[in-house]
Amino acid sequence: MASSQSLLKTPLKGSQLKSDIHSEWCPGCGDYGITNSIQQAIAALGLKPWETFLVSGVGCSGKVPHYVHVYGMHTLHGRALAFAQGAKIANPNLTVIAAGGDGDGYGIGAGHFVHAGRRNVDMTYVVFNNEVYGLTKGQASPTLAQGAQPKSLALPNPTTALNPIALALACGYTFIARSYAFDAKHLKETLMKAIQHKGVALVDVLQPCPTYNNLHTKDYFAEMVEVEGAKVPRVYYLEDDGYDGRVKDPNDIHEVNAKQAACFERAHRVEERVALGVFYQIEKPTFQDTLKRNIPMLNEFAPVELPYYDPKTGLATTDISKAAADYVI
Amino acid sequence: MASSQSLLKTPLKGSQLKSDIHSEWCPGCGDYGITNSIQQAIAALGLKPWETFLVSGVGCSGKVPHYVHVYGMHTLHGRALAFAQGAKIANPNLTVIAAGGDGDGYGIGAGHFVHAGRRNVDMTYVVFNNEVYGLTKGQASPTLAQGAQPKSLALPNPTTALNPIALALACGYTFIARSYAFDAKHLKETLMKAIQHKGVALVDVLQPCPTYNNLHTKDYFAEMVEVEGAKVPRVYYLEDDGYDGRVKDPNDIHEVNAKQAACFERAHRVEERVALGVFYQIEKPTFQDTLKRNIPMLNEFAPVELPYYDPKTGLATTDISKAAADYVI
Amino acid sequence: MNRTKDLCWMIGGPQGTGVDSSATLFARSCAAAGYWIYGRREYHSNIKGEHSYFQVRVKTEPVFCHVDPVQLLATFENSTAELHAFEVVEDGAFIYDPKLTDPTKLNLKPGVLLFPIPFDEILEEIAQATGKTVVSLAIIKNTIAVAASLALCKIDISAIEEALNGIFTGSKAKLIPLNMQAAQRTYEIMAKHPDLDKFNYVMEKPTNPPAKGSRYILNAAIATGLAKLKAGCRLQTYYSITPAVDECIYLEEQSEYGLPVVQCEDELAAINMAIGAATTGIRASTSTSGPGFDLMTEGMGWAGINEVPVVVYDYQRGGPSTGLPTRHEQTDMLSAVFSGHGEYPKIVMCPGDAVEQFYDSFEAFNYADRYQTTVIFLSDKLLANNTVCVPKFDESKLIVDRGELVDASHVDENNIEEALKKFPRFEITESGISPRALPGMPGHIYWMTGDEHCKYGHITEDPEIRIPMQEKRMKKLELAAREILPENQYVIHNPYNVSNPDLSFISWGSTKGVILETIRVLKEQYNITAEFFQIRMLSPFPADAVLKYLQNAKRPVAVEKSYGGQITQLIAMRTGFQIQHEVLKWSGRPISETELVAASKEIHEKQSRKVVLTYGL
Amino acid sequence: MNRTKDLCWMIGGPQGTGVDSSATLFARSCAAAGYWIYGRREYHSNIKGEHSYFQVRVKTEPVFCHVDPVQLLATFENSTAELHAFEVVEDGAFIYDPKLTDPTKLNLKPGVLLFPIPFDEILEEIAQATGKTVVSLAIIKNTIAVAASLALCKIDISAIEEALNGIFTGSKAKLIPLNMQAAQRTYEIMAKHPDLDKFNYVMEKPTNPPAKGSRYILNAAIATGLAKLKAGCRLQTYYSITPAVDECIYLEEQSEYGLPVVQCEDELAAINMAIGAATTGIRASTSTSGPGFDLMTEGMGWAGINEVPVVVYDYQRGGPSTGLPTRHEQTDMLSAVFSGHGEYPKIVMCPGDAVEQFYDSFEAFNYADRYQTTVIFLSDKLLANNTVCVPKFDESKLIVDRGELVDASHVDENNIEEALKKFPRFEITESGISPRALPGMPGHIYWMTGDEHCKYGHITEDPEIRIPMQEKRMKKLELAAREILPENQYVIHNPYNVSNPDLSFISWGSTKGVILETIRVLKEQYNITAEFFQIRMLSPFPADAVLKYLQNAKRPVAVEKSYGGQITQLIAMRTGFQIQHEVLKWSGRPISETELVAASKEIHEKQSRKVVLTYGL
Ligand SMILES: Cc1ncc(C[n+]2csc(CCOP(=O)(O)OP(=O)(O)O)c2C)c(N)n1
Ligand SMILES: Cc1ncc(C[n+]2csc(CCOP(=O)(O)OP(=O)(O)O)c2C)c(N)n1
Ligand code: SF4
Ligand code: SF4
Ligand SMILES: [Mg+2]
Ligand SMILES: [Mg+2]
Repeated sequence: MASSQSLLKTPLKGSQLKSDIHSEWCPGCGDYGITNSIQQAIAALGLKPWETFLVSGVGCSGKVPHYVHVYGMHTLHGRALAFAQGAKIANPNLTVIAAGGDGDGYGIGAGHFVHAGRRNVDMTYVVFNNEVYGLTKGQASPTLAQGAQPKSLALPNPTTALNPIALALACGYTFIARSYAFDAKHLKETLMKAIQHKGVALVDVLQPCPTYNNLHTKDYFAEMVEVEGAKVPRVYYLEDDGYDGRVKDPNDIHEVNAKQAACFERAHRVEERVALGVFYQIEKPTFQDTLKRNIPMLNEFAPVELPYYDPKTGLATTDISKAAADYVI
Repeated sequence: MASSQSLLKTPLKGSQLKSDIHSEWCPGCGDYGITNSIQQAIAALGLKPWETFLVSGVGCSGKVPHYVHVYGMHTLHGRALAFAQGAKIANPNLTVIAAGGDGDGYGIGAGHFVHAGRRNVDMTYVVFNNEVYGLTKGQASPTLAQGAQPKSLALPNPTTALNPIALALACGYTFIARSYAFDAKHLKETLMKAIQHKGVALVDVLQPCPTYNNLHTKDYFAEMVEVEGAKVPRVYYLEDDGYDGRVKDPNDIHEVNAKQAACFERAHRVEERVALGVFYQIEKPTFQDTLKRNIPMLNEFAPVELPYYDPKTGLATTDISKAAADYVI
Repeated sequence: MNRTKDLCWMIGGPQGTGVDSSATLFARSCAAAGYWIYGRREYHSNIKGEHSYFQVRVKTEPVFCHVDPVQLLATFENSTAELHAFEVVEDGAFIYDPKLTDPTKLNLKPGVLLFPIPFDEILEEIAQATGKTVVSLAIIKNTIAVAASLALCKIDISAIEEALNGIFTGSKAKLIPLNMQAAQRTYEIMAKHPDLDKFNYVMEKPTNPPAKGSRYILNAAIATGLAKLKAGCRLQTYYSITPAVDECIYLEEQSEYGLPVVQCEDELAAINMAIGAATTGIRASTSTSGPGFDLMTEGMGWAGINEVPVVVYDYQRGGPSTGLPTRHEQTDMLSAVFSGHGEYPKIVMCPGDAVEQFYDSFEAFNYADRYQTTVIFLSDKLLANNTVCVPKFDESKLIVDRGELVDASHVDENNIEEALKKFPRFEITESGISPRALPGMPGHIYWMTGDEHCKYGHITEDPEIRIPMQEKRMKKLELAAREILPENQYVIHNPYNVSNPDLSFISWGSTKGVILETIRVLKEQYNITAEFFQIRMLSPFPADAVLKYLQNAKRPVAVEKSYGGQITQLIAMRTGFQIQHEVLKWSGRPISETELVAASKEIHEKQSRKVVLTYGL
Repeated sequence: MNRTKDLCWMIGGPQGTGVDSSATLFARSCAAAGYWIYGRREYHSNIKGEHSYFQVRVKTEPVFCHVDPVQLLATFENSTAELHAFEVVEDGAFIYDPKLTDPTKLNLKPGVLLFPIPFDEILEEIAQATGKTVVSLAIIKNTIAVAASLALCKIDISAIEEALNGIFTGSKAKLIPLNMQAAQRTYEIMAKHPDLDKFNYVMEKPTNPPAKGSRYILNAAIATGLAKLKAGCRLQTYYSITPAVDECIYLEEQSEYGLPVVQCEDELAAINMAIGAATTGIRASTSTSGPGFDLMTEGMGWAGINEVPVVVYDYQRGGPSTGLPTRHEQTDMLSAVFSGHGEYPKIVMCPGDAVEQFYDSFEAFNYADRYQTTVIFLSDKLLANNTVCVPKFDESKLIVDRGELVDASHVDENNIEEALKKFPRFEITESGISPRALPGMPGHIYWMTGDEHCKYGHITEDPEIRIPMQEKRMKKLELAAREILPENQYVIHNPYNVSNPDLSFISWGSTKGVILETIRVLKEQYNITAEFFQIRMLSPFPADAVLKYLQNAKRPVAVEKSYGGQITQLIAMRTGFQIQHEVLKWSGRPISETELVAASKEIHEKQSRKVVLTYGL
């Protein structure tokens, strides 16, 4: 989120950010919960809807911008991050939130996912993780476990599951969190943190797909499980466990290493329970910062602001003689 | 490497695996070293050249198949893994070795890189890591450090470097090693281990590019560095450090977690020195194994072997009546 | 009560409520009763809730397209009633749930017969009888709506039973009695309905009812799957996309055939994995739709320059971009014919219906092997989703042609010098075809590269090699044009054997059905004669035949599901002939017989330059 | 000693040994002496070691293409001597290192004058004088070869000094004395050479030497960079690829202009990042070549349906696939015009030279903004790599047109109801153009989607919206055809103002230079008259003008760097006119004046249907 950004004096209510068209998702779909939390988070932060840009890929989840009353862009399958980064680089005054499915982001979009981490553009990426390709009728998404066979699969899934948290960590994401579609409060707060984070923030949201994913349902997440003899809720919060993934001093290489190691361990922990929360956070130069270092003029003007013609005459005003100097004879 | 594969009774010499055309690389390029080691490793393992398939992407490094006297396929930029997996799935009797640049594999090929890990097709992937895009004249590759500016860059590199070892670990690679282009013995042995490994094996090879990368040169790697007051060679071997990344019991979740954590730590260790060796290795079902479980007929025939027509008459012999049964009225 | 040879039945409802199953049950029941059917499926890019509908046209003889007027509309909820009531013809019938729908509030024509069905009562009866809850039985409403329809059409209830037996096999067989109970009750209720005998569209008895088990009811996605199994396809890669995914899932389900179906991370992987597999000598294929096809163009070019056989399916849908992902259009054609930068020979096939798609798919692998290049197979949403009823395929003449494959069995592996020999894989030959060896063969080592190459496959930039190498590759298209049977390149349909007909339709792909039916109607009802030049291959393009045909035609009319009339453009490009009449439609809905008949009349009577069709929800 | 107005000089050597710098020095020296030059660069897809060469044509008047016969071949190693000796004309000259090259072993024509140069001696002298090692001075051999050439041509050594001053600026200026020393020594040696005055190709004095500082020497990659800066491009994305990368690196170097140049992970990111940026209102562009262009086709379709202005450069090179990555071809044309599945309006521009590429690039951003769609800019390797010498660009008439952009400054942010208002971004309008608001503007919230959409940008599958929405978009092409100045769509070049000329060339893109020069030679030397219809825009296509022109032309001749004659195909498609004469070349080397003159004569004299050119290493 741009630090320069001005906020609304009177924040809106989440309900004011519902768009006026009906949602097309199946009854009970986790996408409703996520959409609601996105609206809540934007409202709670006081973001101006017209300076907020929600950018999605293609899938059931890809429809999300249409249901939120901010500028919305429903892009191509797998390409949300590319579009979103372009928009943010061009106009850093916008709060850019990318969103989309797990197939979209971790499947066809994996290449962009990897490199968006390296770039650290200041924006948020919300992944709707339902373990299936919803809109194409339930094929395995990259987060489905090997051997798993939700009812929509003809054969057990032959490939191992991707671990989004571990992948994001390896790729340099500076904020990495997991939340759950129907934990409205946690999701809203996590999204707020992600949006406020300066840098690229991943929020992997566990999302029940009642239509195709009969393995990890709303009931599954609501279940009590036995841990060391005691019945505890399946879903728990990292912080309740005393876990703190936030790096305090980004220059302290020991702290960074330790926090990364802890994140890695948590990401891979094999347990009956499901941990929600911020796995890792660090403050590092954003792409905007490094761009400004390389191109000093960007300290004064964002690309969208840099003038290049006379508004009255239309005459192009850039003096290219310096750029042409080497070619003059 | 296919366990079914028959080997040469009299192994060849590496020099017999040189093709009869001249190499096009710059003098002093690390690619010569890697090519030589690939020839040595294939020869030493006794692989039959006509059952070995070297598959590359596009780049300086992408030319490597042309210099090795085995079946060779110089594919598209970023797509070597896709081609290679297809070839191996079709004909598991071939030893498939994919090879290519760091731009090729970790840049444009990042999506395939991620998913090849999940699939665990039995093959080897050798990445020529020179931190630049050689063939297009020295732009930053994904492994170049942030802020670094080799002589070919107009501006310092704005993005952070990808960590291939950590990335491979996050993606499920079952063999992960690093070697060095001019350490012929280590590289040859590492390649042999990788080829013998059952599953997808990454060998990230540090490769000097004397033409564009003036940061990490042959001299750089040959230098002595000071560690805790003592002068030691820059390059060292993990095993000399007592490190063993090989998982003995893949079902022992504690061992797996510990080995992964150790690998992760080593991958991220910030040091003056450069570690070579096997960072991680685990035996897991290959894609071939899971395919066979799902499609029993593949236990008898590889796809390339399964008959479907009468060689005399050409008549297609597959009885499709079972597949058509639901549609008959 | 009149009888008819031709009935259009429609059912609709929110997606996920069993509309498709209802239609299948209706269609198979009619087929069981000896009729022929054509089914048109319309749905949104949505999983549950949006409106979908299915039209089944029933005839006493084979039928290949839909019509607009609906004689019988069956509903079990209100939205379909509201949306489609206006389509029911004056003496048609309307089946509905009186609890949900008030027919007086609908845009129904005055004479439409009303058949209220007490859906809930029937469900409750069955619930009581079986001890199940009403809610769990909701899906049975479909069966009730179908049964009511069939009862009205005087089709014996045994047809439903036969259809259910065909649909619910294996563990699902236990659902049959429940459904039959519902059907039975519905038939009883309908029997008592006072208007039962007033319905004018009771089907005539089929004249020559086809033998049981002699036909298929399927769509082109399934037909393709069958063809790929038959042709010995040994790797199918895919990345899910509507409507191509149906074929892929079908193949995945046929796991006993030994065909690995690999779900890839994207279409780049799908095409290149297929090509990589094909280099080892197996037959490989991938199936996609427009957006995925765009992503495959680079890979296909590599297969082109490396002379690797690969068969790529593009199931066209409404474009551009994501467009209308579940709707019908024929607008990828020019982009397919010219796909990929640079020049390489590609074969582009375009079957006209599911039957052709079966035989052409089988041939596609032969062409790929014979001409060692990319074969693009253009199908579309209409073919993939609409069901036809056809005689079982004739498999007796399906001959595999693997092209010029080297036999290396003579090479002695133990003679290392011989075993290491290089092979001139890309030898310049007169025909353009170079014999092909495969990795794994001793004594035939070669290389491949996307760069221009010498005969061994090594990179070259030497003009003296480049010039003949490019020529050799491109010449394969000329060879293909000469060798491929003319009837596989184009077919002139002249069902009434008229000379110099009033109209000469020219088109390609899935318009075949509607054009053939239109020719019939024009002749039977308006005494307008027409012929149809069906283009079955877009590259190589049968230019000479097309030009000769058009030059002699009285009034050529291009028909296409597009805005731009792409076939008109391609014909002009290849022949210089500029067709002066076009029937176009870009609403995402297929062209109906009704529409094409009207458009044809208009062109015949008023010489209209361009008729734009728009009908259909 | 004769004098000439037209000299062809050539230098060659392994890549990485300074061939390009030599050529630049030679060219700039000639320019400093008041001549005009044209430079042709040939190199392998390789970094070091493979053979590269550079031809510089020098004239007393502006010159726009190369010729085949070489009058002066300068070498400093043996491979170039061996490869190119045969190209030197009978009374030409050959400069070489006698230590490395034995001229008697070469395929030199008998009369060629030999100029052995003691390269090593000169280097050693300089080494001694400066205290440097001979090895470190090896690169100076280039300067020696150039100086020898210039001395032979009787060009004053001051021209070299002036050129060096232009090349070695800033910290590199310290290299000048060293180079001048070498030049000086070489001039001295040459002065003593007995054959010095026998050379027949000493340049005539320039008639009207242009003012110093009044011209550029550059290629189209640089011209494009300048245009993008001028046009206010505010994001350039790229993924490195030859030859497009030159423009990108050039822009990266101009960091003081505030244009972010983002190196992306692949071309999918490059196109979609550019489009994403463009949605915010900035002008965005990306540059690539064939393989990358293939990968961008999906994204361009999204920009098309969402009416986002984006400018995409395809620098064509030898295809298909990786093909001949550093060689010249014009074969992406059809794939560009028809790129992307489905139908959307795209503008495809194709400048004929670097000057047009400057002005057209500037306009490309205007067209993108005005017609709110993808502009494809087809350039090629020839334009990007060959250098022209031209008057400085006239910047005084470069007017920015941002199209219909909404002004939201009146909206009161504090009136939340007003600020939250939706905006009908995709309103159906008569012209097809809908006013555009931008994210960030209060009171104008809208959506975008690759699906078909309603005026607010929400997904729709409703045919009643789809039909006019698709029509509205497609109609923008018609509007563009009407509004864009005819001279920006095509130019008829008739330099001698002849009526009914013997030959009517028709072509597009980088063949412009060679066609114009050929017209001159045909007239001057053979009294054959010719005209040239230059197509400058491929979509919308100036069909009426082309047809009218061709129908009235005596003998139309299509010229193209391709196997298939794509422009012939496109013209037939758009006009029905089938051109009967073609000059084609697919060797990866550009067409020379020599070749085109010969081909034209052949067509003129023998009515040849197709002349295939093959000259050039
Ligand atoms: C290039 C391309 N390939 C394939 C598709 C088809 N497609 C649409 S949605 C989708 C996957 C959806 O899965 P996911 O991203 O997990 O989203 P979900 O529907 O589960 O929310 C696919 C493959 C497409 N639109 N574009
Ligand atoms: C689709 C596509 N984009 C771009 C290119 C141009 N290209 C050729 S090689 C290369 C990068 C080479 O870098 P790397 O993979 O690291 O290999 P290296 O040359 O360093 O060995 C690129 C971008 C291409 N061939 N294809
Ligand atoms: S298919 Fe699954 S993800 Fe898609 S809308 Fe339905 S429940 Fe949600
Ligand atoms: S540019 Fe670098 S990587 Fe490429 S051949 Fe030369 S030294 Fe090797
Ligand atoms: Mg999903
Ligand atoms: Mg590299």
